[in-house]
Amino acid sequence: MADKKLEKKVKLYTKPFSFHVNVESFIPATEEEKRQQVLLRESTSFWKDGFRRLWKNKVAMTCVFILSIIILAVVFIPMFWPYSYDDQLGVSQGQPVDASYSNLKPFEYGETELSLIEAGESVFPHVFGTDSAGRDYFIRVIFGARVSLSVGLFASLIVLVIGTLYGSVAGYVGGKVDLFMMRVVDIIYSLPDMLVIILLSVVFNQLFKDALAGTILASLGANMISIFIVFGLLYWVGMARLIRGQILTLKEQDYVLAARSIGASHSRIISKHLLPNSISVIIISTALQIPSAIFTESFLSFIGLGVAAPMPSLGSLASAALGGVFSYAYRLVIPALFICFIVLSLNLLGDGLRDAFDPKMKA
Amino acid sequence: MSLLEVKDLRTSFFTDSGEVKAVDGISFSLEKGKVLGIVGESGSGKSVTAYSIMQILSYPGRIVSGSIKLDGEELVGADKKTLRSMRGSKISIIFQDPMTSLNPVFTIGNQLIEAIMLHTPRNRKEATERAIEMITLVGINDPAKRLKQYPHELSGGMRQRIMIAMALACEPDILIADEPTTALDVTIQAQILELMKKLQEEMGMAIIMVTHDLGVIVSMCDEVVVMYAGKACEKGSVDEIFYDPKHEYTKGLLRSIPYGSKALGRLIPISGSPVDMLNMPQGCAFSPRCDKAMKICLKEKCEIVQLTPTHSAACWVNVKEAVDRKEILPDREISEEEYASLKNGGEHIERS
Amino acid sequence: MSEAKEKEVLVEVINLKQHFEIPVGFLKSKKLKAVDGISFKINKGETLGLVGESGCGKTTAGRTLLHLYEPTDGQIFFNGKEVVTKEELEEFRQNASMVFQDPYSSLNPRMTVGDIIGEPLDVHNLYTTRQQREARIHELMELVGLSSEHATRYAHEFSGGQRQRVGIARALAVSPQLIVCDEPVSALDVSIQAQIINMFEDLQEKLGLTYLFIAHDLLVVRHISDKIAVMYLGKIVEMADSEEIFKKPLHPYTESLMSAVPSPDPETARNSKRIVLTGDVPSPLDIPSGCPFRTRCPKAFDRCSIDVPYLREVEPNHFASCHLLDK
Amino acid sequence: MDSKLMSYIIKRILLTIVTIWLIITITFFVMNIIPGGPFLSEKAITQEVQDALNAKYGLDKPLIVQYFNYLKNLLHFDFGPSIKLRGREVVDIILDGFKVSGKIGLMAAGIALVSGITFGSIAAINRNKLIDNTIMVSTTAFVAMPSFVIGSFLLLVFCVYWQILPSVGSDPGGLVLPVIALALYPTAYITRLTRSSMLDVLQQDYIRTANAKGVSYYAMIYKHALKNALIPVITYAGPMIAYILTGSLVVEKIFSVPGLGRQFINSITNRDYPLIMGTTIFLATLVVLMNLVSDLMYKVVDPRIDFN
Repeated sequence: MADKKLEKKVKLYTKPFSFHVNVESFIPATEEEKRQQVLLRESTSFWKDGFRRLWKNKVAMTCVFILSIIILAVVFIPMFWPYSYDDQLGVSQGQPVDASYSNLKPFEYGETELSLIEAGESVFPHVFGTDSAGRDYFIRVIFGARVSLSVGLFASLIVLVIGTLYGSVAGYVGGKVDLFMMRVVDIIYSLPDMLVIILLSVVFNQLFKDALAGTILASLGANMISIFIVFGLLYWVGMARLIRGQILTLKEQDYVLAARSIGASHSRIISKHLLPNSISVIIISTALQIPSAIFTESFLSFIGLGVAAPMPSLGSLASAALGGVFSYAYRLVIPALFICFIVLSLNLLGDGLRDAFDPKMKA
Repeated sequence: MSLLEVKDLRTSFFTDSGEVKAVDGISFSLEKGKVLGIVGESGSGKSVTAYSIMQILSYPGRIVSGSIKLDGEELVGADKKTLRSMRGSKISIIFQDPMTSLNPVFTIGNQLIEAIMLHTPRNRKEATERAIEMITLVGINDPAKRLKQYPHELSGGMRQRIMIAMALACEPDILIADEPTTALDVTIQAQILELMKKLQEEMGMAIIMVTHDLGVIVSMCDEVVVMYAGKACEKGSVDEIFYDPKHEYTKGLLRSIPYGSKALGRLIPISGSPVDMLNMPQGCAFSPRCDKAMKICLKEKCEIVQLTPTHSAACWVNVKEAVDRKEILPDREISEEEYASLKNGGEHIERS
Repeated sequence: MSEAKEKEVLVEVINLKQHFEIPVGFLKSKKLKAVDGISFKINKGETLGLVGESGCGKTTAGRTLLHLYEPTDGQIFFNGKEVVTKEELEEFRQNASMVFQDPYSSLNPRMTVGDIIGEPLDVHNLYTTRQQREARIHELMELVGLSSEHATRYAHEFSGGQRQRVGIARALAVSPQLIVCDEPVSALDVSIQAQIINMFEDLQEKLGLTYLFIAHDLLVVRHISDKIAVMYLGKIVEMADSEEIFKKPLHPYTESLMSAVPSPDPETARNSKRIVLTGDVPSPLDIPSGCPFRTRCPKAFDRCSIDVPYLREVEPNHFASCHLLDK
Repeated sequence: MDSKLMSYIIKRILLTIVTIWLIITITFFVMNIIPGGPFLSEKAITQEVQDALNAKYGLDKPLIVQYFNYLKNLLHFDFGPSIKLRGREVVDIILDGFKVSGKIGLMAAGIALVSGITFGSIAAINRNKLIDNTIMVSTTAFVAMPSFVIGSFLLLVFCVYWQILPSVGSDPGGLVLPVIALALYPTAYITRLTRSSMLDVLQQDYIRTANAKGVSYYAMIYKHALKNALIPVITYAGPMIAYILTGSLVVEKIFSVPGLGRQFINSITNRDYPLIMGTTIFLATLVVLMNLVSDLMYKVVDPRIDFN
């Protein structure tokens, strides 16, 4: 190339600088000086980065705050609240029923309580009043939220475990096994879940009624058990599909091939490469699974297939309130608002987690 | 008057982590029927320059200042209608990835005819005829059948031909080709380059060729703009740039192309890593990687110096050489010895 | 030339085939002949460049060579031995490694650079104490021109070129004899590309490495290879010493491939005449009968659609498969 | 190409048939697990009467025979007689209920699709502006509300406080609230779906191509972007039908609409097993068929299909 060079004397065509030049500035710069020009940015890890983004997300942090308050409330308030969710105030052994305790408006008192107050004793107020059976409504709502939250949590855990296992096996093994496993998923996926849940609840309700009598599970009710079973049977397919897809993409990544090329074992590939890279997707979709489980539970409770009375859930409270909606609208509004707040916060938090940890995964 | 005149164009992307000056004051002009190459590494702002001319920048990018004149008409700040009637009829563009640049849910014919009917007063039938004519022109057989096909049914090379047909259907004055062959295999690249050359000769449009491939520049262009970190560091004819580069970056780039076999000696790479656009050096953006970097390079950006009527570069080395030749006077008289003692180290490795 | 004969052969591949079953439609599948009977040798300390366009099977060939796929047919000899048992494979993995094309997807984003480079050490238990592991990682990082202070950083904090250095350090960790480089510089900018190519050459000299260098960029391959094999649709169509093949390409495909590369030198570009091939590469699912190249070959004649040409030594150490050379 | 499409459709239809068969089978056997049979709850029945009833309904035969009889009858759309509503065929009860539910569901689905796509596109085009934020906030809220909450609130506001609409859904004006209650959630969901897919599409290279061709802004949105953006919306159409059907269980309860949903809930509380089975199978088949239709639609709209 050198010999073909166009030999052309180049002169400054126009003088660019009318001012004089400082010769010292033409001293060659040292390596050190050059290096100072490039600064490597501050080191961050994936988690640190994600949490920083989450921390900056005001909506998500507000949701964390609301959820923490609700969780603290449902865990601790029943411990010191003087009424319990199934206490029918005004009903005591061997005495006539004191009907003045039924349908109290917020901060109203029953007759005996009023006389106590007149006697100068302090009586714990009924913050949300009482229901038609004379039970303190506040603690029923708190208990209902407790039931709804735990159903959401446990159902999601079931979904998480089954879905992740099934999806990762299908994705990792691949081939014919994957083909078969995914056909099964396709079929379950196209079953109308709510109908199957209703159908199975009806059946399990009959089946388990006797078997459960006397055990701790009885207080939850056969319906709850069937909800869990149905979740275990049906709801994992979405998660399984997601995880399988994730594993399939990750499997194609060059770093997995690199691990294979150096002879890494299957367990190492799964634990070091596939799991750490899919964990954010798993967490995010589990977080988004909880509200949908709460939805399902409240829906079933609303149509009378949820928790067994007297155990409340937000859905059954709303359902019960529907009858007296013309006179006691707040009894419908309160549990409904609770559901909305919980579901909304969980949804927004899930979105926040997704934005913070997996910006690519937009649904 | 030049066909296209770009003056001091600045385009920035306003991201969450700060303003990225993707194009930072670039000027060039394009004459009728000429081919101008814009060459640079990834992130140098060459594609953004092309999109700025078309004003099809995607969010969050926008033109900050500068002027783009087409046939004397200012395009920066022009209203939407003017821009729309300019796009596709006066200036057309083809993109790097022919796989994603065609709308997957419409047929080739639909997209081609749409382009034709937008800018010419043809009716549907005439537009279809023109579409068939264009498909034939870009060397695809069985054009009537192609009109009914969807983009995914064609190969990459054919899709790029369709893109070219679409871009040239309204006989624009300027064709901007943004890395048109990067996604294609060499043999297909040769076909596309050959086609573009042939069409340029036949239709006489000017071309702006944006690429990172110096080989493509040589085989297509008359003039070249070399970009680094959003700036045009050197501008000149192909021969000037390739045989007499005057910017250290251009020199480095040319030295690092593998040419010939191992036996001819090692390559001479440019050291260091590409510049971080969010974390730009104070002086010349290339100075941290430059072998000949001087104190002033780290502190101050060099202005563009016109070296011949066609050749210009923004490099302090040229100024220093002018001082050496006594064309520019230093601010104080110094003796030969003192001047020599100032120049320590810094001897540059020349390719033998 | 007589010296070359005495050189030790590290890798010998005989009639290697790699076919995949691709499902098409309902319950039907087709054979994709990604690699269809290739044979070559690589001498110790030398570089074989494998070139071809996308879909020609060069990547599959490299991966099969590393036993990442079970070959459909054929034999692979490494140091004169075939890898059969699990123990032999384990030993082979310590003697052969790989460098990938994409510096982004080839590094696990959840691992630090140190752990990425240290992974082969972990897998093969190549250290006894943590300090030994650490020291080896630092040594490897310095070897590829990275500052060992950066071992605790994550891959996304580095530029493409630096990431590729990490990938190379990982490949070097087991002290291999053979490295399969799958397009290791094609994702990099020209100026960085030169750094990495130089490093490959330095490492080869220093450590006596043998490379199978897969690439589509002929300029790069020419610069780095001792020998070059050109692939088209799963077959090697021509193979010879690097300079020989560039000076005197025998196969029409090689010839057109070389002329298709635009020269970065204006003078050469002006004086050369390009041979432009018509059409696209046929789908590897539908390989033409006879010579696979005949559909695009400017010199094809009757026989090409009937007989399959075989790779043979047309001139000393220069192999090609074309009916035109039979005269 | 076309043979590929055909083979895909055949595969998909086969899968649908298998699913429907599975639903029937599950329903049948699950209902038969329940101890004691359908007449147990009625105390007044003597053993003889019970036997006679069992013989009448074919319940004395082995289960597997009953199963095949049931399958055979289903082929003639014969779901058997209702046990609680004496003298009525299950299929008639279902069809009567479906006339009402279908009308509400269809209206709700139509409203959801039209308004969802419109709002979603408006939000995407005005990304991060006030109108986008308003739409996003309200849809986020609606997505977090179960159908019974929405229904109850509508009831409270329009029937209890303002008293401008009837609370009972049997008369024509009474359909307004149930339809709105049903449509709100899918509307919100489709709005979000359309917005995000529209935003995604607007980033694509082919939109840049359209822009560079000089296509006008509205043509770019409504021709080039919308068709691509609607692909995920179509895939939601199947689940949406399922949502509307199950949602109607609740909404019909709240507004006392004499539809299939209320019928279904009543059949559960009455333990009218043939009716439960019939309704489940009917609704499930409907959902599965809608899924099939939306899947096939999807393949027709998107020509890039990979049929594997």
